[in-house]
Amino acid sequence: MTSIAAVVERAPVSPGADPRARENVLLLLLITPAIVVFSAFWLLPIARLVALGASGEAGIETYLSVLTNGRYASSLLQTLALSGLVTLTTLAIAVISGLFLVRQDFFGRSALVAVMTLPLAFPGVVIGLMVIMLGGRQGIVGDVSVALFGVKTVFAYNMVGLFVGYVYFSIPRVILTVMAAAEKLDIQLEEAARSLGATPPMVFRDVILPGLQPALISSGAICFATSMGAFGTAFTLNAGASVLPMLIYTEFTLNANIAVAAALSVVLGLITWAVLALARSFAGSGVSAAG
Amino acid sequence: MRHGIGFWLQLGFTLLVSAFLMVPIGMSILAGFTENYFRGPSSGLTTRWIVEVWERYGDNIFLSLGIAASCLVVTILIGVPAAYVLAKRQSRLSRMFEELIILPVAIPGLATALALVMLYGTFGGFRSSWTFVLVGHVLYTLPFMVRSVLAVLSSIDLRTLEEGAASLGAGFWTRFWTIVLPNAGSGILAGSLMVTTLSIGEFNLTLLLTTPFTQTIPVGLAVAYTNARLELGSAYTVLFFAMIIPLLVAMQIWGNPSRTSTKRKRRALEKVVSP
Amino acid sequence: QSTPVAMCYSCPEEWADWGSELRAIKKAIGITVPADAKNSGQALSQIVAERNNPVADFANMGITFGIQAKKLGVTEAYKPAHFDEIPAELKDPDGHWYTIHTGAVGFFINKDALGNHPMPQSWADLLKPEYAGLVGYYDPTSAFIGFMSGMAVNTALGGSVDNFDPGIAYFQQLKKNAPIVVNQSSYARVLSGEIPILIDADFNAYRGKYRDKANVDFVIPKEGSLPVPYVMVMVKGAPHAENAKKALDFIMSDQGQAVWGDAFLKPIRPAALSTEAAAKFLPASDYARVKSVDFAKVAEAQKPFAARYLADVR
Amino acid sequence: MIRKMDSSPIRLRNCSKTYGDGTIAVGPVDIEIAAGETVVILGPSGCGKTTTLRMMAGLEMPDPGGHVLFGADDVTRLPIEKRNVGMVFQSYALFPNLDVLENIAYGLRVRGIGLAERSARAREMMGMMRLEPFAERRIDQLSGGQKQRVALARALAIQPRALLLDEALTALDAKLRDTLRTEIDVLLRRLGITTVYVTHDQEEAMSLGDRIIVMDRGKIVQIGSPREIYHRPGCRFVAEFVGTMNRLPGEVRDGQFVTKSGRIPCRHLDPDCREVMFRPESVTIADPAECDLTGRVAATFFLGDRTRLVVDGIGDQPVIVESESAGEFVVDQIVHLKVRSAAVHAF
Amino acid sequence: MIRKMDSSPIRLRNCSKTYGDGTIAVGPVDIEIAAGETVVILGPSGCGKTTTLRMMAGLEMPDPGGHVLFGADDVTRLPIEKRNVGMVFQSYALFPNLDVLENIAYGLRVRGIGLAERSARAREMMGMMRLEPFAERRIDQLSGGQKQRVALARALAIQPRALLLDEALTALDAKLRDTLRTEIDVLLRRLGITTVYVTHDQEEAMSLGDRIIVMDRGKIVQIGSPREIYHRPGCRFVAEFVGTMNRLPGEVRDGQFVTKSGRIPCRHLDPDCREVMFRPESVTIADPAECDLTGRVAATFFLGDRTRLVVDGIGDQPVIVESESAGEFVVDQIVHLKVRSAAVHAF
Ligand SMILES: Nc1ncnc2c1ncn2[C@@H]1O[C@H](COP(=O)(O)OP(=O)(O)OP(=O)(O)O)[C@@H](O)[C@H]1O
Ligand SMILES: Nc1ncnc2c1ncn2[C@@H]1O[C@H](COP(=O)(O)OP(=O)(O)OP(=O)(O)O)[C@@H](O)[C@H]1O
Ligand SMILES: [Mg+2]
Ligand SMILES: [Mg+2]
Repeated sequence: MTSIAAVVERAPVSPGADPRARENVLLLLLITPAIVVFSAFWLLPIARLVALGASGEAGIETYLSVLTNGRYASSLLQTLALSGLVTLTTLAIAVISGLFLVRQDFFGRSALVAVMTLPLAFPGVVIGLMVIMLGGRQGIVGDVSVALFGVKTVFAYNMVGLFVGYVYFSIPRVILTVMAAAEKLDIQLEEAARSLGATPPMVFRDVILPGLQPALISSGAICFATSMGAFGTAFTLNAGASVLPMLIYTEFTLNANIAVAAALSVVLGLITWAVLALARSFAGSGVSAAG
Repeated sequence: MRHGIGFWLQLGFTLLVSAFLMVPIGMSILAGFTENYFRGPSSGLTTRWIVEVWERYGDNIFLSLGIAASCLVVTILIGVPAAYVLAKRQSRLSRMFEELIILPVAIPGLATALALVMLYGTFGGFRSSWTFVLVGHVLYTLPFMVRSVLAVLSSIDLRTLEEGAASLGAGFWTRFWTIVLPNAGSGILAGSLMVTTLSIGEFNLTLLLTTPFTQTIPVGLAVAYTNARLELGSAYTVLFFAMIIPLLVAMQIWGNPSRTSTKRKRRALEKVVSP
Repeated sequence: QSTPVAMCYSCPEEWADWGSELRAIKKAIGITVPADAKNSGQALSQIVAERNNPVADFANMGITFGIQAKKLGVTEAYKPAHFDEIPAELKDPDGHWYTIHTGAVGFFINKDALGNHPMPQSWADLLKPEYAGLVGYYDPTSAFIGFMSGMAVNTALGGSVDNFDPGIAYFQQLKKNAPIVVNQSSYARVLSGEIPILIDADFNAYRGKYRDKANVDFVIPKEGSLPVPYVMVMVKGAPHAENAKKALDFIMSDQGQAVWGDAFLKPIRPAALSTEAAAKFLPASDYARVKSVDFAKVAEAQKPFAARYLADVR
Repeated sequence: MIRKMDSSPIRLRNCSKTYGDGTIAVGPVDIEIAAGETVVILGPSGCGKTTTLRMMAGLEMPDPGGHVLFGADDVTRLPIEKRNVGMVFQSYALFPNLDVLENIAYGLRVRGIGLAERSARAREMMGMMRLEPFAERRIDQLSGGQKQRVALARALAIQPRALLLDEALTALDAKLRDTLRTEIDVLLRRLGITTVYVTHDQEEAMSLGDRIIVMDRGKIVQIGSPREIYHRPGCRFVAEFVGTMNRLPGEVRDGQFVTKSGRIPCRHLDPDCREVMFRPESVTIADPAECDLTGRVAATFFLGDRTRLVVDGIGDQPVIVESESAGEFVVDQIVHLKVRSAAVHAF
Repeated sequence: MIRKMDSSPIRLRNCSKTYGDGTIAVGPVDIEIAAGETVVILGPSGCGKTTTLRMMAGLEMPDPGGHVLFGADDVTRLPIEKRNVGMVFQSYALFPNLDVLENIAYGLRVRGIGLAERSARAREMMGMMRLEPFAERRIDQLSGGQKQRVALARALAIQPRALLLDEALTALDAKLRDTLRTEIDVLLRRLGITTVYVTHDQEEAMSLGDRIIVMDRGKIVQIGSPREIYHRPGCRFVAEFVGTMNRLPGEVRDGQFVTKSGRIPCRHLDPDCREVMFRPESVTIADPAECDLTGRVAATFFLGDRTRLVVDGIGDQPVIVESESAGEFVVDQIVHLKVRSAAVHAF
């Protein structure tokens, strides 16, 4: 695109010109709609949002309040901790089941794969209902715990509920990435390690995990970013304003505290973006929020 | 003894995870058809909740479908050409653009929605029309279309194919229509499934963009969950599943452009024949 | 649009039977008003955010929010039919806000979900460990009913609009019972047993008991409680102002007010309450514990109370 | 520096392999490889070479009844990690997360050998393979030939009982393959390690093997020295697979093989023979007077040290002739050929 | 059926190519190719072969000052789609969305030729290439060799003014490459089309080209017939790149080249010469009495029709000897070599 822009400036389009120049103009034409839509509806509004964040009574310090205000800071910390935990749990599940599903061939395998990836595009609100079904007052876990211990376990409406919900919607995404990576693992590497005397745990540690590492980093980063921004589940579970997106929503809709909401959004966006960027620098390209 | 203990342990674990994913779906479907969920299925099965949802929220469903279809058209119209350009010109700027368009997905949807409301909320009828929701959905789904088309185009050595066509006398547009688009087909299909599915299910962005007149399914679901009987919310969920699960299944079949139907065979072969 | 419409914020399908009211509006005057699930606080914020390009025409909110809305200058004065019949302390003299019905704060209890536990009778009962995980209340910083719940317990336990200590202490203690704090109207979740005890308005409980025939009941706590007047405001610059006025007039009409009565609210025009509806309320002796207050002062207390709550409870 | 290694003879007894999906990849085969010998398994794609090698390695179990013996030990049920064999894969299978030194030392590391000793031993291997300058390189910073040498060094570092190579040079370009083939050959001979080398390239097989095992569709069709395989192919398949063969249809009459364009004097043929075969180098350009066959040059290829003629009009397929004579042939020229009759095969 | 095609001579005049990032891929070159001639551009990877070909095709524009001429037309600024050249790519670049027939007919389709006529012409091409049975096949259902032939048919179907092939056979395996090389050669000669063939494989270059252009680091280092290139390499680079060369250090004394293990009589050498080169086939195994050099066999490779000896102890690198004699040499045997002195090169 450098070349597109440069060429458009430099070279008038005439039949005798470099054939490439004409092509560059056509290409520029093709990408223009996307650029226009994106600039008008995302870049511009976001720029305005960043400005809004500094427009409140506290001015630019609104941004700092995210760290200095105890409630905001603790919410941020909670969100970070929750997302981190969700990421690690999901990765562990995905590695165990993903490797299993890729490596083993048995009756019902593809059905299991379908099951594991089915909730891929469930919106957060629906996940909320799933958590209620699992851990609500009438949830299956409560029923089982009453039957077993005589105590009703209800976790849907606290952090545990959020954790369960986030793991629920992270599993399909992460497992897909891990399975794709596992499929590309070079079996010969494992055979080579074994031929050199490595036992199965050593093969896992020295060959499989390093082989999966880029996929784990990238899908982990996506999982983390999604958890940071997830909102529907928290909304459905009504888990107060304990996670940052809920807090932003509350600040905006309840307290009409638009500057703070904007500032919090920008900070949240920056953190997620930074995590993704960091992961990319470790794992190479391919780290994006693609599902 | 074909399988060792490790196999059974992993199978058990995987089944447990599947149960974790599937049981609540089953329960919510059951709830959607139960007279009184608190008393359980013994209170009788009924379709009255479904009927009530249809009466109450039928509009949401049609609105969501309309928005998803429009979103699909827009992302194809602007996303496919963009993906083609990105596939053809690998420069720092094009990579930057690729990065940028992912941001609405990467950063929390609430931020994007807030930004849209703050900047365009004051534009006459735009704010209260469904196109306002559409804009959000286009931003959110565009990268999926672009990436899936781009993935296919990058995997087919587009440059050489086009050079081949050019050597046979095909100009820019001829190449675009006869070579580029047909070969991007699987990517467009995969992207389309993704875009439709995501648009139907989008909530994070949508909540702030809707008005009571432009409520989409997930927003309606959220209201039903917090506001209405569990049975009603579940019945609504059943309708939602009925729409989204076929799409998800289609996505598993056609959604991954790099996987072919002979994948299994190939895998078996790859075990012995080196890559 | 072919059919005439008006937009209301905070008219939830399942709250105070707005569903029936909206259907009655549609039937009587042909204006479509979609249900909207925001609570009072959300509605006000949204109206403020949209002040340059209003989306809503009118809104239903708790009285204190109505008072605030006027202060923020987002309301339009409108005196609907029968405006004069509204008691002076329950309306703005110019009609920026005016009460359409009232209720009272108490415990909305699902007896099935309560299991073997006895019905709680007092604010103090809710603190007992046996109610752990069974109690829910509306977020006092957000929903009007939530704020009024907070003020009710605060007043009942000896606090005032200047002294929040008893109320705040109460919520701190209640935390041990892991209460479910909700934002949106949660009528259905009590009915489904998801929330066995919800600090809520009386009319929701009656509706569950009589209309939906659920095994639910309402208790006005021993230590006392407060009323919850709900007001309508018309949004400044409403896009469908004419339709909105017609709808607001209808809400104050005999027919409109009767809907509230049938939904077990106390309509602001008492005449609209049928005798059979009146018979289903708790006895007057119980309602004697519901003491009215100066809502202007209560409105003043809203921000500081929310701040205390955020700082000390959450 | 370079020690002779202790190495085992390898025996496959009655080994067949049926895959899960029912494919019989290898019919029952018996193979004996002496200690220190280099044996090449040669055959077309899919004939079961890799499967055979993998049974030796312990990566596949033979069907019941089959046995794999290393010397006197029956290792049939021993997994590869306990067999102490060195393997070299076509794609090298080097660990991308380790550098060259770490790759070579990996087998020693999993054996629990201390850092100092394993570095020393790995460096010794690197010396042998002339890899010292690359010790700290990442794998993707190596050329194909260097990777190949690392793979070999890694396999040898554990002092395996046998070395198994699967198409180990196929991924390299022709010139490099040639060089490395020489290197490997010299090295294996010095180390005296039992080696099994799998390839579908007959040139490679002939230049590396003490003996060649030719396989076809899961069966062994000939075992012999390269010379035997080349000069005395046991069947038509081997004759055609190894080297270039000309085919000529015709019939036997009066001790001569009569074709449409001439006759080849051949006493040893079966009277029913309908087709004969001979190699390009068994044909010479002759005087018209004493020629056997006459044809027309369709193409000439200058190969540097030789010239290849493609001659039309003799049989139904062109006859390939190779001659060292620098004589210049032009297309469409008529040539006269004489076939060395002792080198004529028929099956 | 097969017609001679109208084809143009091609000329590059003062063409150089500098890429956007400053890489000078091709220094200014001048090339003249006669109509109907087959020219091979040969050189190591990265030397600029592809770039040169792409300038001819119109896929790259030469730097200012360079000109590409097709006959009398200056086509420098004409994009490829207007040049009417046939191209065959290493990866074939067949259109996966079209079947074989449609691929071959594509060039006719974009020229607006009606369905009936273009099918007829495409089928004619398929006949020529023996592709009839595959007309309706999808591209991914073809073997490598079939794809190759489709690519060629597609390029020829438009009756191009010139045919440009970039490493067109590299992706195939050795045996198939050999066969196709013959086919292509026969075909090109019949069609009489101007052909430029790019390869890094010297064997391919020698067998296909009327003339070979050897390139090194963006420059042309020699142009000549295959024989010239092989027997009279113009510089050290060409000598080493084409065929196998032995190198021997030493010095000239009394009209002889003296090395550490013997002396080669050589009258024509420069007295300052410190190294000589000669090809394996210029060496013969000789009697000890009349030998020039003496060494020890390090390895032997039976190549079917020849045997290759790797001989140590003569120079600092082993000397490669090829002999047709079936004599069996064993490793460590002492051999005596005689070098044909006319074939000794020095640079
Ligand atoms: N895991 C497997 N499952 C089923 N069939 C297999 C498997 N591995 C190999 N085969 C089949 O077994 C036969 C022999 O395969 P093998 O890999 O041993 O052949 P090969 O001689 O090594 O071929 P190549 O030269 O192509 O590597 C082939 O027909 C192959 O398709
Ligand atoms: N688009 C480009 N931008 C920058 N440099 C390039 C480009 N294309 C080629 N080069 C460089 O130009 C030089 C010549 O490249 P070219 O592709 O012509 O070589 P080649 O002889 O065809 O090599 P190979 O045998 O590997 O195909 C190389 O150094 C290459 O890295
Ligand atoms: Mg194999
Ligand atoms: Mg090239």
